[in-house]
Amino acid sequence: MNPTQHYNYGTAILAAFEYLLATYPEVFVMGQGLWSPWYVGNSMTELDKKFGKHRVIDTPVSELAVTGAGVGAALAGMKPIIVHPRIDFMLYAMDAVVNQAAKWSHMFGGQAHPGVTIRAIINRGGEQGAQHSQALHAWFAHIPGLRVVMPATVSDARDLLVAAVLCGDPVMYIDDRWLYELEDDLDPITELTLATEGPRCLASGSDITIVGAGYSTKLAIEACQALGGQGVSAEVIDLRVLNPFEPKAIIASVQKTGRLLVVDGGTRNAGFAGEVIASVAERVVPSIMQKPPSRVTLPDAPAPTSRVLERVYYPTADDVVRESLTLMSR
Amino acid sequence: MNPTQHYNYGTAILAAFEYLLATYPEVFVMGQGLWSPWYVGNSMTELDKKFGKHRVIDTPVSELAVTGAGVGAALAGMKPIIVHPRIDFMLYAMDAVVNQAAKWSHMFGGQAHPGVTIRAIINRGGEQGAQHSQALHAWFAHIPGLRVVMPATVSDARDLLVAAVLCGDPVMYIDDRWLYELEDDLDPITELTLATEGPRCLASGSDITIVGAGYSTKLAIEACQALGGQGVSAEVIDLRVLNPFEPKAIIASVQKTGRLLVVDGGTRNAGFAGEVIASVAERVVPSIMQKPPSRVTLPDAPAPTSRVLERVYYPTADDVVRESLTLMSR
Amino acid sequence: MSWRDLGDLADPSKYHDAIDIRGKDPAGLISHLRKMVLIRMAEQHLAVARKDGLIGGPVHLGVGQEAIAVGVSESLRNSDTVFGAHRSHSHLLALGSSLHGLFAEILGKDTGLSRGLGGSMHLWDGPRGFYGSVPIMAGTVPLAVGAGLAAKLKGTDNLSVSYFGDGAVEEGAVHESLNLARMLEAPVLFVVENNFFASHMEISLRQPLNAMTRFAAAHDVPCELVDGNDVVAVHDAAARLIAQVRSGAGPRFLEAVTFRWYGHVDWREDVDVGVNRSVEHLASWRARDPVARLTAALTAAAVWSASQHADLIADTSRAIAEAWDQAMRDPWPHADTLLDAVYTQRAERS
Amino acid sequence: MSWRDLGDLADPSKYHDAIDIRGKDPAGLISHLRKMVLIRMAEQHLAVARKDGLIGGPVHLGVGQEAIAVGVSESLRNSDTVFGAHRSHSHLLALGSSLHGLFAEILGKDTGLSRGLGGSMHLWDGPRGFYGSVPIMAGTVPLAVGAGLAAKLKGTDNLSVSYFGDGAVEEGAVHESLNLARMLEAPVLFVVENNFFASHMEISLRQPLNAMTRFAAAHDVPCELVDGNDVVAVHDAAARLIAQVRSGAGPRFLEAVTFRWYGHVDWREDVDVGVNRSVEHLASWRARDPVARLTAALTAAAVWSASQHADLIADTSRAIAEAWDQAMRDPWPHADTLLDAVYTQRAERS
Ligand SMILES: Cc1ncc(C[n+]2csc(CCOP(=O)(O)OP(=O)(O)O)c2C)c(N)n1
Ligand SMILES: Cc1ncc(C[n+]2csc(CCOP(=O)(O)OP(=O)(O)O)c2C)c(N)n1
Ligand SMILES: [Mg+2]
Ligand SMILES: [Mg+2]
Repeated sequence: MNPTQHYNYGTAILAAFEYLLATYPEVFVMGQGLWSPWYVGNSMTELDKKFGKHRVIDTPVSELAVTGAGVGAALAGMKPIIVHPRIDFMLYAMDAVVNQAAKWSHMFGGQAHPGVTIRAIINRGGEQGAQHSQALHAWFAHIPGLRVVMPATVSDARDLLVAAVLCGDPVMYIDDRWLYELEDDLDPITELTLATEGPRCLASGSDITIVGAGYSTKLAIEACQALGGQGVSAEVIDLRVLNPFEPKAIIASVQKTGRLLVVDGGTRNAGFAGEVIASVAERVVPSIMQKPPSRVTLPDAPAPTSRVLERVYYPTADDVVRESLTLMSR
Repeated sequence: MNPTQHYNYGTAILAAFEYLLATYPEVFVMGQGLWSPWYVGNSMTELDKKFGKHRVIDTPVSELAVTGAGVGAALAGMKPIIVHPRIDFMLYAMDAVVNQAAKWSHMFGGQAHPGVTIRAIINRGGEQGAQHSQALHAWFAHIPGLRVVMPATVSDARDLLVAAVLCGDPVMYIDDRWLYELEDDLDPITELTLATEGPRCLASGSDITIVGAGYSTKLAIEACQALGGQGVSAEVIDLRVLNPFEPKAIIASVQKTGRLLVVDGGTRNAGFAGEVIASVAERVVPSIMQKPPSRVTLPDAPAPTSRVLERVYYPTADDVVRESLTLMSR
Repeated sequence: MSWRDLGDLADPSKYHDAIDIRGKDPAGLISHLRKMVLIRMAEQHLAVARKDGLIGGPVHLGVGQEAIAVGVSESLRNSDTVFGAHRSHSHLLALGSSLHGLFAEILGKDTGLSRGLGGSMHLWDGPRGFYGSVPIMAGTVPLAVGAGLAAKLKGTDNLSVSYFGDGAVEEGAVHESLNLARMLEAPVLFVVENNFFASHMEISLRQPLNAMTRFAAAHDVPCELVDGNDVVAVHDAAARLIAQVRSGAGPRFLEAVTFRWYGHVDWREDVDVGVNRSVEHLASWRARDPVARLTAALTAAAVWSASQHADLIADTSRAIAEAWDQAMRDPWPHADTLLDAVYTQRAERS
Repeated sequence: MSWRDLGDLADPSKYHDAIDIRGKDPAGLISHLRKMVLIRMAEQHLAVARKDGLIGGPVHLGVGQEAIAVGVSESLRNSDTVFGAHRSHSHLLALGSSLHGLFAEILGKDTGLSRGLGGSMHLWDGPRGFYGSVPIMAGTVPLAVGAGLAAKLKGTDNLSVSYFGDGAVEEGAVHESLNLARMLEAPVLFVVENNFFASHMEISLRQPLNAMTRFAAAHDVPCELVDGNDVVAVHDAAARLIAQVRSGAGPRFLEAVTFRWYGHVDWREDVDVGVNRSVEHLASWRARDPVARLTAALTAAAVWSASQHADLIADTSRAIAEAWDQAMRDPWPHADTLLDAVYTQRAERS
């Protein structure tokens, strides 16, 4: 029988790294901060000491070459994990991800697959400002050939990283520093098949469907609890996998509730919340909707620094509750 | 009185360049192919000879530095136009566009504005394959601070370029090689204020609203004509400005027709077609929709080369007609 | 010195003595000293304020590197365009920018240089030629090339200054920018502050050789290599290079060798980060103190006295206290700035 | 030769004579010749087929540059990992890849090396160590570094080859890759084919100096510079460098000076593009013909006769005709490949 173990989101990621490095000799990790991981919280502590600096590689500040090297190492049979301590730094690495990794299998007729996992961290707040606060998951979800996962729970933080590294395709694994303190007890690792994972219902309800991903799912769950106290039964669906995107579970839920609210930590225009609303709208009979669908997102502005503006900028669980109640009102 | 003049889409762009270079000493153009513009069709012919190689600058193959230089030159008071003969090449230039140009005004409290126009060309087909076929307008539309325009008509090809260069903000001007043969007679240039431009109705109808941008608008218009022959009255709305996005005109149209079809030359997931559907769905009473909204987009796959696969890959006016008729069926 | 190697400039046991000020105008040197002391004490104040939790965001302090910005800025004009990065307090203050404006910005106040939208890592003072600093490494290097090109296209003899670090050169952007500036003959002075570290990574973990002049040589951009903790050496080299740039000779490159006393970010010393940052190593770098070495030279030349120095310290701390207290009292930005600053004209939203 | 300047290698009036084959095994040289002739005639065939409209996509031809890939590949194994770019027919064929597979791919057939999804600019032959070529400039350079790192981590003595051009070095990716490979001590041979052009732009319009060895020197990667139209010189330099790389010495860099006879893309000669591409200039480069210079040497050494050469031409054109006709008859890809090739496992869609 399997004894469960206690983790938080950060140590669950660490457990995934340890499992992968211990189990698969083809796995190695490369990125900034790996020999002094202050950026990445408790999620990579001591990995270099445990598995050696040859398999846990800190690098020059060259996001493009390092990411591309991950792609090439994967083509040569390794299972690399490239780490970007901030997703913002990846703007330099887009060619390696979009023109190379995502298209490689297709360009060569499905004969070669760069199974590289790119871990990018959403690291916002703390008055760090516009270049150190972005969440670009909608971008990556728009790129065919690139699998995109956003763990919202402690178990997914661990198990989706393992699944990503083992799936054989290039994967963006996007975690969020604001989730690192989440806690849970987990069973030992079982290897999931990423291609068959998708959105999952985390709380079932009958009045309204609230969809989130990553930290937005945490907001959705908190809102769901608050709404319960006000007699509103909310169903929470965690997206988990944004590309390829399978909206079945969300559609089924909305068919039941007739109300859809999407919470997203990205900016609004052409963001992923819009995709969720569109994917539902085009597949349900309009008349079943009690109210038009709605979204709670960042405003269409870069991130500010001043704490007073950060407070206005980032959506909270209260915002989700407020918008949910609007959708509930007749 | 204003004598009209005959242009095609390509020469209309050329006319905008000539007007800007002749009228504004702060305007200069920099990018690849400008001293032998085989990439850019007839849209920049002889500019270097007319205005000098110091104002029409061909460059080393350094998309990132060249784009960033455009941002810096704008901050220093110029009105630069940076030219990327293929939008695909811009994957190297994303930091200059997204982390610098788009955020600059905001990061410094609105005190400095990099009024740089980045002309990127969608250049598909001809068996060029996955890295030479992309349309990334949904990406740019997701970035606050970046204005995004996609001319679909001969007049917009000219006038939106002029408006972009004069607006004072960073603008992505995305034109499409598949439109260069469009012809029209135009009045002399009048300078538009980009901030007040937005989606425009190109053909009014009562049965279905078809929305497009750039080349997709051309497909929508062709479909509209074909549908007319089959007794279906389609209204065509050309997006023109994707960011900041103002959906009012589309909503008004859908409120009239009760049917929405969005045509987009990008891939489907997290693409701009989804944004249009979401923006309408969240603002109209669901029951007014005769049918769920729908989209015609690229499949979620990179572009192939083989002509037989290109034929399957790219949406045609027939596809738009077919999907429209589906929406018309009871 | 070879273009491949820093030689004994990389040896912290060297260059501890008073700098050579023979033939220099004492008044100029004393104004250098005042600026360097202001920058140092301002950053030391920020270190304490950050430690005490008064500052909400990260501060990247350049204590130990003051001589570089001060030495370079002496030859600049308000019509030049200067770009920095995450560690740019000195670049800004050396241009004579407002201490209060800097403090208010770091505190996120409406009166800050960036109106509370930037903090320590996003500084701007256009009127003084400080065109912006941002934390994305090498992010402003191509911008500086473009601003230089603009100066050239306008027919002025203004120039652009691009400050970056020994870590930033690992970004392709720097190499593209060197070649582009060279081919455009853009008036740009590239200033690399080589402090041997990029966050926790000492240079030997990131690059095979320690001299940044390698890249200037490869791109055929004339360069000079100086002791960055000798304000006279920096000033003289910068003055020479800037004169060449203004004359239309194209870009130039200055490598200034230095060391930061604080750790990568905030007030800690980071003496724990592995290679070449032991307590002893840091101590010997502290002995190559740009302020102390200038002060010693001025004192030896009998143009500066202990009491004058005491007054300078006292005046400076008073100025810092006043600017800080004012900034602390200043109002917060209004929520509207969040959307108003996105475009030149606020976008209409439905 | 200086690391800054190509010297008379850049002067097309030089190096027209038979190459020096003293002490070389005739059999080896003759196999070089066969490969070079095959590559040249295959590409000349493609030029005509493209002109005649039989080929739907662009073809970037390397006629005149055959000696480089042939000279390098001699020292490679199927277990090495070779990466190319838009002009990679020679890189592929020099590894002994299938002419029919190449032709079928260029014609967009299901039997093509990339199953009709790649065309001329996206070639792949994993079993022969050709790991991929793509048209985004410098796009595969970081990938080659990673594949080299993989070989090292697996404890093999395989290596990675990264072919790129004198234009690609203007992309920051190349500079980042040189430093990264050097710091990882990754087994990579960087091969730059310096043909003085990036599409319509001659090198003097893009870079201040014409030698790519500048960048190897700056990044402390040992390099050699050779006449790229002398297959023996290329072979010997590549063999030396590859031996060093296999021995675990880290990356090496080879600059091969050459010229392309056709224009940037397709069959035209582009003698109209301004700098250094006049009819005369092209003619003198054609006189530095790698095939003719090897043939002359072999003939002079009496190990190769006119009739043998005639047979070689005849056999080669027969082989080309057969491969082409077969490719023309081959089936088109099935529409399903469009979605099936996106992921290892096709995604379920509702
Ligand atoms: C593109 C990018 N990658 C990584 C970082 C994280 N980071 C911030 S500063 C820094 C080190 C900078 O070193 P250097 O350029 O030498 O400047 P210094 O800190 O020494 O002044 C790093 C890695 C960043 N800000 N931007
Ligand atoms: C990122 C990118 N920018 C621009 C281009 C357009 N382009 C294709 S090949 C080429 C020139 C390449 O020159 P070089 O690297 O010397 O290779 P060569 O053509 O001489 O073999 C250019 C500019 C491209 N394919 N990719
Ligand atoms: Mg440094
Ligand atoms: Mg070339």
